[in-house]
Amino acid sequence: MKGSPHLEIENLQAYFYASADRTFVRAVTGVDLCVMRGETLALIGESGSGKSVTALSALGLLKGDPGIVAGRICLHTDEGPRELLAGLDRCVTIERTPERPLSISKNGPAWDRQQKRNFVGVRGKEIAAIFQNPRTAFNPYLMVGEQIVENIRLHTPTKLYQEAYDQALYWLERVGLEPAAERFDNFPYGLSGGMCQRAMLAMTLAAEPALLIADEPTTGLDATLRTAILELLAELQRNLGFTLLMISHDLHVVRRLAQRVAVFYNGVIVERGPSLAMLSANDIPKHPYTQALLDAQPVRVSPKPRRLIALQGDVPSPIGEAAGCRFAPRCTHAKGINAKRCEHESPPFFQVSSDHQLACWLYTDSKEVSVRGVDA
Amino acid sequence: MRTRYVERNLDGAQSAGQSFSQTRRWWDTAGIAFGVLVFFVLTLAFTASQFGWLPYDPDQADLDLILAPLGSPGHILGTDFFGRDLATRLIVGVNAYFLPALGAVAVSLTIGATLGLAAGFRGGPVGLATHYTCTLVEAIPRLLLVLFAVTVYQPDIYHIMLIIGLTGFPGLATRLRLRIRHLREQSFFESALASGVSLQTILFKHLLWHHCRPLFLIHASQAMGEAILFETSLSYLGFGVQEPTPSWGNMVQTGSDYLLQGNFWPSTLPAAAIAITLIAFYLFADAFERRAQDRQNP
Amino acid sequence: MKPTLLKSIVLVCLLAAQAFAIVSAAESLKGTLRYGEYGRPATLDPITSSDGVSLRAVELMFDGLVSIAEHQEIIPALAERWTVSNDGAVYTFQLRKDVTWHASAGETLKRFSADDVVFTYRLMANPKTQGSLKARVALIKEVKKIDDATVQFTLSQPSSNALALFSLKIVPKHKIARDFLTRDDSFVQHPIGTGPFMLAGSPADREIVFVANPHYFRGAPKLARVILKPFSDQNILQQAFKFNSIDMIASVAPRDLQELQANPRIHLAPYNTLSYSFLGFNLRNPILADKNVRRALSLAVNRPEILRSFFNNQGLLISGPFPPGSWAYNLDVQPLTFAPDEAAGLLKKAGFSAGSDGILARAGQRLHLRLRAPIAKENESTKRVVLAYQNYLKKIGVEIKIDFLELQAWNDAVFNRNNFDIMFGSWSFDDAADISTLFHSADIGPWKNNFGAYRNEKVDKLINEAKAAIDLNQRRAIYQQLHQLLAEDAPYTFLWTLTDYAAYTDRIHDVKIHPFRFFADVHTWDAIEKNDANKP
Amino acid sequence: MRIKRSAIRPIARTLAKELAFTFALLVGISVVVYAMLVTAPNSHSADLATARPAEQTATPAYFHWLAGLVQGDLGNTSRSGGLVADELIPAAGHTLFLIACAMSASLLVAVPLAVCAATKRFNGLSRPLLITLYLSSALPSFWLAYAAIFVSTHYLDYFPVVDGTNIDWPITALATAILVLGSGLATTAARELSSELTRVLSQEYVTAAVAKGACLWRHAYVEGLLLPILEIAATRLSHVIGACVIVEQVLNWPGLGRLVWQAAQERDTHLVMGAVLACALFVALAHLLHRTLHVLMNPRASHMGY
Repeated sequence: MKGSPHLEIENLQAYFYASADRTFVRAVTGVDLCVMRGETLALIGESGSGKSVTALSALGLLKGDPGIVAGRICLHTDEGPRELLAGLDRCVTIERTPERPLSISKNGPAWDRQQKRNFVGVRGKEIAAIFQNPRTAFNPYLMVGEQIVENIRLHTPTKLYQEAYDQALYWLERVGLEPAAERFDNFPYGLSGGMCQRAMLAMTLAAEPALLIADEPTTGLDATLRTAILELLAELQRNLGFTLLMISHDLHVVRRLAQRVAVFYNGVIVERGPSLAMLSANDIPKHPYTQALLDAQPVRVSPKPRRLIALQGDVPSPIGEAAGCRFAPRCTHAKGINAKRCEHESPPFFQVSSDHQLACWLYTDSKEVSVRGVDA
Repeated sequence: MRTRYVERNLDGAQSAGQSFSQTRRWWDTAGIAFGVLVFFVLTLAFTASQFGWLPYDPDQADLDLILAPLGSPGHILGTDFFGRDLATRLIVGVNAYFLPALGAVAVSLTIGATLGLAAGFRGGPVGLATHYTCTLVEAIPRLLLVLFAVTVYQPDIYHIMLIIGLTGFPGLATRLRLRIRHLREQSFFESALASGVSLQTILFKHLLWHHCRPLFLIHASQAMGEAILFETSLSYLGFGVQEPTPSWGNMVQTGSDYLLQGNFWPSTLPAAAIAITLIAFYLFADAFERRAQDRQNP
Repeated sequence: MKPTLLKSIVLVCLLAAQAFAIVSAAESLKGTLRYGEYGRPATLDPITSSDGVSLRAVELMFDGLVSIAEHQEIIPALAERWTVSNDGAVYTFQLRKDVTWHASAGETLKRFSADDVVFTYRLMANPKTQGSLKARVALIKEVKKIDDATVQFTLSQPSSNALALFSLKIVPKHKIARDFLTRDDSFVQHPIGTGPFMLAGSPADREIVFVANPHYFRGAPKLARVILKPFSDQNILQQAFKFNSIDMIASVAPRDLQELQANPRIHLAPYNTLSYSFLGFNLRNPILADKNVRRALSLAVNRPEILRSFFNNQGLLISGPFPPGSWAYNLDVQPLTFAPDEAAGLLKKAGFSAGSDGILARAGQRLHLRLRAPIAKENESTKRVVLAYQNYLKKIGVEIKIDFLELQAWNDAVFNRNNFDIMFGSWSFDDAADISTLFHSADIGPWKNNFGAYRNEKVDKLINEAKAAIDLNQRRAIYQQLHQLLAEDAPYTFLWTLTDYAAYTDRIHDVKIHPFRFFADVHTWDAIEKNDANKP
Repeated sequence: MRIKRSAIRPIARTLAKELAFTFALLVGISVVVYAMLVTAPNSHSADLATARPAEQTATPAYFHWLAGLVQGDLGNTSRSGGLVADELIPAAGHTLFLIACAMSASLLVAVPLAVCAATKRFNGLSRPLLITLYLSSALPSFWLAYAAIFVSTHYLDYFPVVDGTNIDWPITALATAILVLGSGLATTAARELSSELTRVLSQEYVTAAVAKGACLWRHAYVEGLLLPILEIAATRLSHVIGACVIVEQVLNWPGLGRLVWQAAQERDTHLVMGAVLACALFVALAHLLHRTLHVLMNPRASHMGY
């Protein structure tokens, strides 16, 4: 099974309508992504670049109007593939003609019902998630243990309370929360952030999910705890073999955990490839943005002292349409001869090695693989 | 139930037949506009009655034209049980609320602001004391308190309105306390103090004026509505504004004597006036509240 | 489609409820008279109660030694017959021997005897007793039991009309522990009497049920039960009557008369109470001390118009201080006419001239008067009259400021603090038509009836003479003189006496309403059931 | 609900605090009422407050009065001379019954409305209903009651007022009363509930619960429905009692409201005082009950101050 696709996302587009200005916020404009079974894929990028929107779309939890407007998400389960966005085209119509502005019409309630059908048996079992702030992700009115028991009884054959209780204790111990019986009775407010995230892992993994989405699981934690949690996550993944889709700002973390990386910038993926290759400072071709990310990263052991280079300029507003490369205004290479092309034409993906693609006009000599996105 | 989202044409040219999904924002604007309009009309009526710009003398009875129906010649809105012009009395009836109700609102705003500020800023025992005061005041039903006051003091309507004002503050105090406490938790004071602003400026200018202004407006419009309803209830019980001075409340009350016989205009008109005013105030408060929330967390 | 569905659901529910109500009502309504009152009775004993609702209910349960028939003749009640000594000072009553007190189930019947009569009168004379009727016993010097069936009263001074005093209701000695009665006595909560109906339950109940007294000495009542239903809203009371929730209302609001008259199912019974309405002047105000001003204010009011517009002409204009149904009323004195010009002339004569704002003024003082009116009951007609008065006076340049006060506050302002210029009120009289306290200068003071501080030596003298007069004719002559005098002197603007209408449905038969003791003949009334009794 | 043993102590401590608070509240109420009695210009009311003890200083007089109250001695009505308590208790029973009916009915309407509004479902049905409620809550309640009676008598041929006989089956009167009393309550409840629900539904823990495939309502109902409902019921009680004064007048409901109005007209200070104290007691007890349930249901409550 290993090596086969687990989650395929094709041309995902999600917009939000800013009613005040009557414009669309283009959260994600044509994302293509494939998560392989058993691997760890990291999504990196700045805030607002569309990582979380992509992850939430896979969970069917994206809120807002109109939300997902196009795309395909396919989840490969043991029973076969499942289209998680099935029926989207029936609920959404996109009209765009050169003389009229973009108009999207969406049957929200129908889509909600459709989503519900699409996700029967998926959430928690096939795809589970842990969130950035574990303390607000736990229900404050229920004991931590009760919530684990609930998850166990929902998703595993264990239905008896007592059995589920024992399993919950086992999982609590497994993630290092001891004494488990006491932790079971804790309310979320009674646990520290690190303990909460452990409990969260216990709860999520107790359901034995096939795919785990971890949305910046360590951002809210201290540096020391961060490592411990990541170690735990890595260890659990090794032993349980679930697929991990991780969102992170932290390139160190990504390098440590992820096999592959996808770099988001302003609603599109600009580069995807193996993490070790992409995130090391060697001479492998990189997207200028990835390079900029690396340059802004302090390096623990560096051969020679190096100045951190902050990226100049701001992320272009996701509001309104953008022609050309999204990164062009900030790109150091988009000067001179390239400038015109960078500013007016959207770059397609270019294959630089077997599993490494990037979208930049710098690499026009490489093989073009795909052109996607309504904006193209 | 399809919702249509249309982007603004970037050239600014609007194509024909566009429909917008924008409802809430529109409603909020409409609510605020409606509230302002009603307040404007009320002020106009108040001015008119102060300067005597009235179609008739509000006390002038025409015994031959008792209970004239709607649209009678000369009396567009008809006459009451005493042959007095209803339109005139509706206009003059505003007087009964304008000053007493505004007074009540002012009293409750002052007390509420002081207590809310103290409790939110200080917390601890002061917060407990404020909570106690608010709960105490809310524990005694206001109408019963007024009836009790009527029994022991025999107050007139101005004093009754004063009681209503004095007991109207808990809502504001509580909301203000929560708001200020929320700000305090966000290190609002520390950052302001650190930037060298004096405490007074922080309290009154930043806190009360910039952050809590919507709360005051919301409370004022709600309290105004409450005062009007109170006067109406008291009129029914016989303790409100007394004839011949018209108030909407006593107009509803005297008119309702004829309602069950089918003459429902004399009471329905002022009742509708009350309802429209109240709804305007409520909508205004609601819209304003949402606006304020949007501004705080867009 | 939706509203229809909703409406039909509501209808089905209501019909079910109604069906239930009919079934249970038909069961329980047999021989029952339900009458509605505006307001609850305070107490149901004859001594401490004073409001109209209570007094009507008291008629159901108690009797006096004598009773007063419709045209004010004295007829026997608990006393079979009586003798009066030649000097008119000693009254000896022979009591009936077949009268028993109400008894609850299991209690043995207790016979009514002379002891009860003596007890009652002594109780009334006791200064600790609360009550509004104590003036009745002021004249009685001594009461003495001769034997079980004979009582003798000695009056402190002979009186022509003394017999009427003995209509006082008798209370049972064996139920009252002390020799005085206040409202906290247990008897007040559980009163019993000798009358046609006895109280079942307590006066504090939401509805007060009286059941027939089978041992009533004038014959057992035909009605099995009488139920008093208090209402707190007069409009609702009228509606309840229209919708058969009650069978009788004691007094119909003038605005409902026409509608009820048109209803064939409803009978209206007019009765004239001995009462009249008036506007009283406070003569402490120097402006009103001037007789011309008072007369002018009276002449400026178009009383026939008010009577026509507001009361459907259901009343009679009066000219003087006696109710027109009374023997003392002087029919020769004509009611004042509506003469605004004459009024204006009188005011001019009194030194008033029109000011800049159209209001008359004298020596810089505007003719501005404060009128206080009660709004407790019947507030609507009071309101109309007072507002009309204000309008009439405005036309001749007199400014009236109206204060409506609830009854208690009004009583306090008028009778205690005398804080008013003009008051609107009405007097109700019993058969004695005694106006001596209203105009005698000795009755000026807090809580006294001459609230306007009216002082006229001639009137004082005539009142004193009338009190001393034994002969009814002589007394009538004096009263007629008094009537004329007061009509001219105008301490009040005498307005009118109104015809009250009782209304009852055709369930109730043989109704005879006593003008001022509503239920005096209730034992002859009857209720006949019809199948559709619950349909309006 | 399972309560952790170690949580019992803070909960008990919080409850004890709430009890003390309620006690202080009751004392405060009695002080307010007493102060009003003492400062009354009307000699009768002042007598009531000061007449009991031999010594005329204010403090002991208050305690004598309070001792009387605690023993249930509210004095006698000046109207009928009966004990105030005897009149108050049945009337209070009727009023509480009415309030209980009106509250449950309006919550029955308000909860689905709020859920619809918060989840943006069935807008076509819930919006007009909400607007109707809004409108009716802005109308003077006695006018509304009159209008209801008018409609009932003229179009349904039924007279929906308690006249005494049908008190034991006062379905129609109850329906009218609920309509009038409940419209305002339902409006407030629907508004507050829907804003609270909207807030709770966007909480991260609710999203997380959905993400793990659990039932949304199992996680959202405590904070989104139960606690706000409790809060609304406890805080609106005082308003509803006030509204009862009017409704009972019109519908002739033999409750506290009608009693207190009659007493106010007759300046029956004892009775009005008794009614005010009784209502305040109900409100204070409702407050205590609300706090107790809140502390039991919300594990964080015992760790929060004012």
